[in-house]
Amino acid sequence: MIALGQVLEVLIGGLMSGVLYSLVALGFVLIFKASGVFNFAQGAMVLLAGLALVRSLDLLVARGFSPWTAVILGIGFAAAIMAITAWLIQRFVVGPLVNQGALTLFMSTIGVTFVLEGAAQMIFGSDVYPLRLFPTDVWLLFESHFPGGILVNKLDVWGAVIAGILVASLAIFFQQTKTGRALRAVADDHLAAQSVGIPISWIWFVVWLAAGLVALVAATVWGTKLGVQFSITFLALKALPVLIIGGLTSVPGAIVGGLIVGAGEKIAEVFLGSHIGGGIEYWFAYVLALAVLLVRPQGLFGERIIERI
Amino acid sequence: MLRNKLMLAAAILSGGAFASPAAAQNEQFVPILSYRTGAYAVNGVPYANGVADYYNLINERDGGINGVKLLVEECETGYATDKGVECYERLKGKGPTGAAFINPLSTGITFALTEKTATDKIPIITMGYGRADSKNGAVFAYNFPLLGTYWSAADIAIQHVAKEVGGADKLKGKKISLLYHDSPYGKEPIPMLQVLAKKYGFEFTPIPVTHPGVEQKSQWLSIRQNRPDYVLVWGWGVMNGTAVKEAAAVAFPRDKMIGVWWSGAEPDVQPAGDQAVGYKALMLQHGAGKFPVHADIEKYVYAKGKGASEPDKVGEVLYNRGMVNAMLGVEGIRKAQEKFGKKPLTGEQVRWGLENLNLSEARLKELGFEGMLKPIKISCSDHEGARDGRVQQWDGKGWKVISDWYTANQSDTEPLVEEVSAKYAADKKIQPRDCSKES
Amino acid sequence: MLYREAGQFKTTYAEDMAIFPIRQDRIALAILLGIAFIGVPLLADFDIWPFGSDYLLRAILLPFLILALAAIGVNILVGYCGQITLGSGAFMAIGAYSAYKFGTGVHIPLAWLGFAISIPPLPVPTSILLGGLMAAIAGILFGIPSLRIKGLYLAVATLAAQFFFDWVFLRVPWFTNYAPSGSVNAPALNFFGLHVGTPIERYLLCLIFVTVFAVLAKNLVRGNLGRQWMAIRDMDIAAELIGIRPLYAKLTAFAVSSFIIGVAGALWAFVYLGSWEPLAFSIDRSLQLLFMVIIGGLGSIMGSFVGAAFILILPIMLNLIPTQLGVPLSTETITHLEFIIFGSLICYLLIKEPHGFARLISIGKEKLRLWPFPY
Amino acid sequence: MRMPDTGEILLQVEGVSLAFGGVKALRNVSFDIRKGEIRAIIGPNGAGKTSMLNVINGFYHPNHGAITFKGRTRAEMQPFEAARGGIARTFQNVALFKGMSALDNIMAGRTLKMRRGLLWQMLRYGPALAEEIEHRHRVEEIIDFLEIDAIRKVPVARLPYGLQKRVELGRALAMEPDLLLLDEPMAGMNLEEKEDMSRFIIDVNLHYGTTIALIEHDMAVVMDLSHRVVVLDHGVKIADGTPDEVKKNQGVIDAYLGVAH
Repeated sequence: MIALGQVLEVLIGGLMSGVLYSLVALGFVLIFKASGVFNFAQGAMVLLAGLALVRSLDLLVARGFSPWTAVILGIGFAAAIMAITAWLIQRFVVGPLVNQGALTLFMSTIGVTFVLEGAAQMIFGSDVYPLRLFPTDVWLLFESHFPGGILVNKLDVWGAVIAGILVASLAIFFQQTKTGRALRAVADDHLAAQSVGIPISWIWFVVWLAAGLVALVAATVWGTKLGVQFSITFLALKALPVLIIGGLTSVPGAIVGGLIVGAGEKIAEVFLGSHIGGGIEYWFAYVLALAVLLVRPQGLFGERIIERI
Repeated sequence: MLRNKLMLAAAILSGGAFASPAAAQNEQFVPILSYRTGAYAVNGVPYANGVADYYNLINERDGGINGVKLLVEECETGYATDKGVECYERLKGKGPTGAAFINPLSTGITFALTEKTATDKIPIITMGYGRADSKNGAVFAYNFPLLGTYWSAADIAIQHVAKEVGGADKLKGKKISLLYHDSPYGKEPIPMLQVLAKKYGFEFTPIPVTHPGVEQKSQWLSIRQNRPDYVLVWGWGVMNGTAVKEAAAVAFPRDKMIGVWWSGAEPDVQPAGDQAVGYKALMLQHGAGKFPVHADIEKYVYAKGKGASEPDKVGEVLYNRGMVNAMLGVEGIRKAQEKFGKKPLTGEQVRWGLENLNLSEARLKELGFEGMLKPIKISCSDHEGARDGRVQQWDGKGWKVISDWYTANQSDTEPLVEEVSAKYAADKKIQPRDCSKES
Repeated sequence: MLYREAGQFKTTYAEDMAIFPIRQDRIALAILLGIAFIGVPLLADFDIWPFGSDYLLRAILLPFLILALAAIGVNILVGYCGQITLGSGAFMAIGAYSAYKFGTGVHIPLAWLGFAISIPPLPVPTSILLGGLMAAIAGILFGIPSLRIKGLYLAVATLAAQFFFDWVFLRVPWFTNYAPSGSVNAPALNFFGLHVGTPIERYLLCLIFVTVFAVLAKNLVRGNLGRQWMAIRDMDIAAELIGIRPLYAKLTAFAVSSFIIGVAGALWAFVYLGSWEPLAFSIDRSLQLLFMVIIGGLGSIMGSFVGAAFILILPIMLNLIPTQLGVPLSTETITHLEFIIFGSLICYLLIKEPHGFARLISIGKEKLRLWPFPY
Repeated sequence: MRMPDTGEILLQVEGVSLAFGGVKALRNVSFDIRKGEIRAIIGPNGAGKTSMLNVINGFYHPNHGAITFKGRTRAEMQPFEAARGGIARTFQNVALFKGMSALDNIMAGRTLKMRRGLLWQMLRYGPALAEEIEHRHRVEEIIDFLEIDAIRKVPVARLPYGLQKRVELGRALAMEPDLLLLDEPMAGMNLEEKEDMSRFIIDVNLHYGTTIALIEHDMAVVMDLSHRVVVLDHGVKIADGTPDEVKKNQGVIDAYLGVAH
């Protein structure tokens, strides 16, 4: 007998974790939209941003800074690290590969993944570093209606709020700023954009920086959830089906895709997984993505595929 | 160009692997398989530090084992089976007599190496992990799951639960879930728990967590609905900390969680902060804390700047376990030297030493491990040697021992060991040794 | 001066169509095969350097051969047919577990039909080939979406196969013969009455498999089917307009590729590991194989070997060089450095030569052919 | 100018209309192609010429109308089915297989003629090898005919544009088609290359008896090569006849001069 309360609870929990996947997926979308690069390194960027943040925080707090100053300085430091990373990637990897095929670019980002993972841990350490930026306790809703109430994790709610703010600010950035509009122009046509004088290397730097900052935001939430550590890089694999379902080029798609994946896999795991052995959520999202692709090869919100490979 | 590169490669490779060391021939080679990187580094690092520091201590304080220095080399496996196999192959032939023994520090690698080590005649020490059926030394001559197998661990855990609920008869009708790492490691205790569930009449539910274990929301939402009386945690690396946090998130009482001894170290609970208070875990005999041997480590290793760890982490649970692991290996070599002479020994000779290892209370005191370990005696039919454990609880700052000693009930574990090891022997066409004739 | 084709006239098309039309290449290959088949076993038999211990055989040559075989399979799909896959690890797993099932006896109880399908344990060679066949069937099934899904979308879709089969072999106890730990042991390696046990026997066994499959694969890719695959890869629309059926071309590529990968998986499990768990065929393996073909050279059988050697040996070298140079580093630093160097090398190679080592070698050969007059 | 052929009708286009969304690419176009003739399709940019070829070889499916080829009226079909029926094609922008050599590109054109299955090809022995050699002979003939012997082993991506066009023609010829569709075979060529290409086209028509439909912008070439010409403008057929007739047609002159309709 499945109780309604449990269904609601799993559904809400699933939607919430879906939003957290979206936080990672957003970084992918940004880069793919502007440069056609499928950035496998997004998970590693979350790790790097998280490590930079948490290690500088620890150091600052140990030096006697007040928590708030420390947080602000720490975020500033991590953002600077992400800016340097973005510049290095643009200068030494993506820039020289500008006219290569999508597969080559994709492979190069796997190379970048290795470099980032190695460098981040070498510089900042490979332990688990707890990060406590957001509350992690829970609300129990509607306890009068359902036995035990419906459990909602405050961290998840924070994650959802942050994702909302992030999407809104990205939308403003794309629509309202000069750089944002230039970005869209580059995305539409590299050559044309170059010919009207948009400096493509600058634009790509901005995109990678934006993706790096999105990674930093994701790191604050995921770092609070798991502690900042190597395993955070596995998030990239959780974000891929989200992307595919939402469409590689759509910011709202990343959110909707996240919601679908989160809710779908949690419900499948809790109500179906217990009958067939459990652990199905790891492939469920991918099979869901495959099913979506068979109906809509460009994902739910993606632009029609222009064949590049 | 490429050819040159390949030549260089061949030269370096062969040099690295085969050049017989110009160094003194009076050295015993001991490999360390470790993982200081990857998803499980959190737990792998303190363990490897403990192992390395103890070997270092033997060399620095005693000048080796009876004058035979330990030649140590570490190889990173990243907890990956194929890397582990490669490390083993690379290190097994080093030193004048080859590797004395191997500690794979991964149940998966243990499974992959079990046959190879028997062929190569190198003992494989799996202290507190590995395959539980290898306790039967008659079939698994080269496997040494010292101090406790997962079946012993399962038995001890259930004994403790029985005590908490007020007696074994009260287990009837209780719900006990096992949250396990979905790998050979996590699956090992399941058959034993099924046996116990039948025996005591509790309801047993295994709940798998997929590698590496960062995603456990669904599992804990299910637990919240099913409301088991106890959750046993068979996790490793990030999975442990995540389990504690998720338990807190669904308000499952932490003091109803009992981790195996690999789920009860500082890195497993510290990241969760206050949420981890009350969490319990089995102890592989020892816990955290400093004992006489640590004073020596500080004096002979850290004072000379040769320590592997950050000094404040000396004495943590996994560090201590690494030390115990190294100590048992060293004592195995020492025992073998009694029979074969004070010189570097082959794996086959060390195997004899391990099989005849007998550490009394007095000997443990000499070694500085008094209070950490109980006496251990290995024999041909019992490669486990001891099956005692206690339970510790995290109070927010440290682990506190909260129980007396339990000894795993051999009448529960032995039939299963016999059954499974006999099947292995039949599969592999191994003629079990007659243990009554071994000495 | 030694590398010249002058004076080598081909009088028939058959000669022109030989695998290696240039005599010097043929001689080089003959020498290589001679070393591989006769030299290495002889050296190993007499414990001569560098085969004094079996490290080189067991820990380097054996995995090299098997992974090179798998890389050939991946190369057929990715390099020749242009269908990116991130799920090759899963197909290795299918090969391994199917071979295991056939090798230990298949029993499918169909209680609701009132009978059971039982196949007694089959000999190891048959099991390995059947493992490949099962992988080929799964490959065809998972290849069907490729008719609609293209490029990176397909790459991600293949991850569905990866994670799904990871799960199947982890969670369906039937595949592991209900082994409590989920780890299974390969049956004894009996090949036509011979027991393959020692490293050198294992090496020769894999060498035979790899040589045979490499030749078969080379024949395929330079035949009509290979041209169809490449046509689909280079321009699928034009391919269709000259009468190539995308369905047939893509699915044969998936089938052949998966078959070879499956056989490689079975060898990896039976001959190299001996005892394994699904983690041996995880996504990391898929990425590793993809790296091999990209570094080695997409659309080159030889490149698969070069790529496999590079990817396999590089980390070991990075491990050994510092100790050789007397700069002992902690394993932690080494691994992190290994990550960094490995990643940088991949980026560097992609920038310098997107077509991999195979192209570098053929450029080298061309220069050699013209040497000493480069123009 | 060449004399019109009066052979039987090979291909009949009847009332074909094609629209993409709201854009009408072809409107009720009808014409025929007779066996053995060279038929030119001309018209200003955007007249729907390439769309017409795409309809003929099954790449587009017309909204209305029918195509009858070799006496069989067909419903929707896939491009490879058209190829099997004997329709070959070259493209406005060269559509060669860039990663393959010229020889392999042309060999790929023999796909439909090759029968040996996967297992035989894998062994490349006996019948499979014999088949490969037999087709190699045919392909070498084409290579000789097109005078591209020297570049047969060169990857096509490295060839100059004119040679690429020739290889593409070779690939189409390798199919031994009944109907050869050439989409601007001389675009971007210099005079000498154009002359070569014209010669090849006429030779193909004369020696192999292949029926050819071609799109071309160079009027001089069209008038020299073709037996009959069909003129499209904005998707509508505005003239059809011998080159001389078409040249005098007022509608055609207007269309080319851009007189408003």
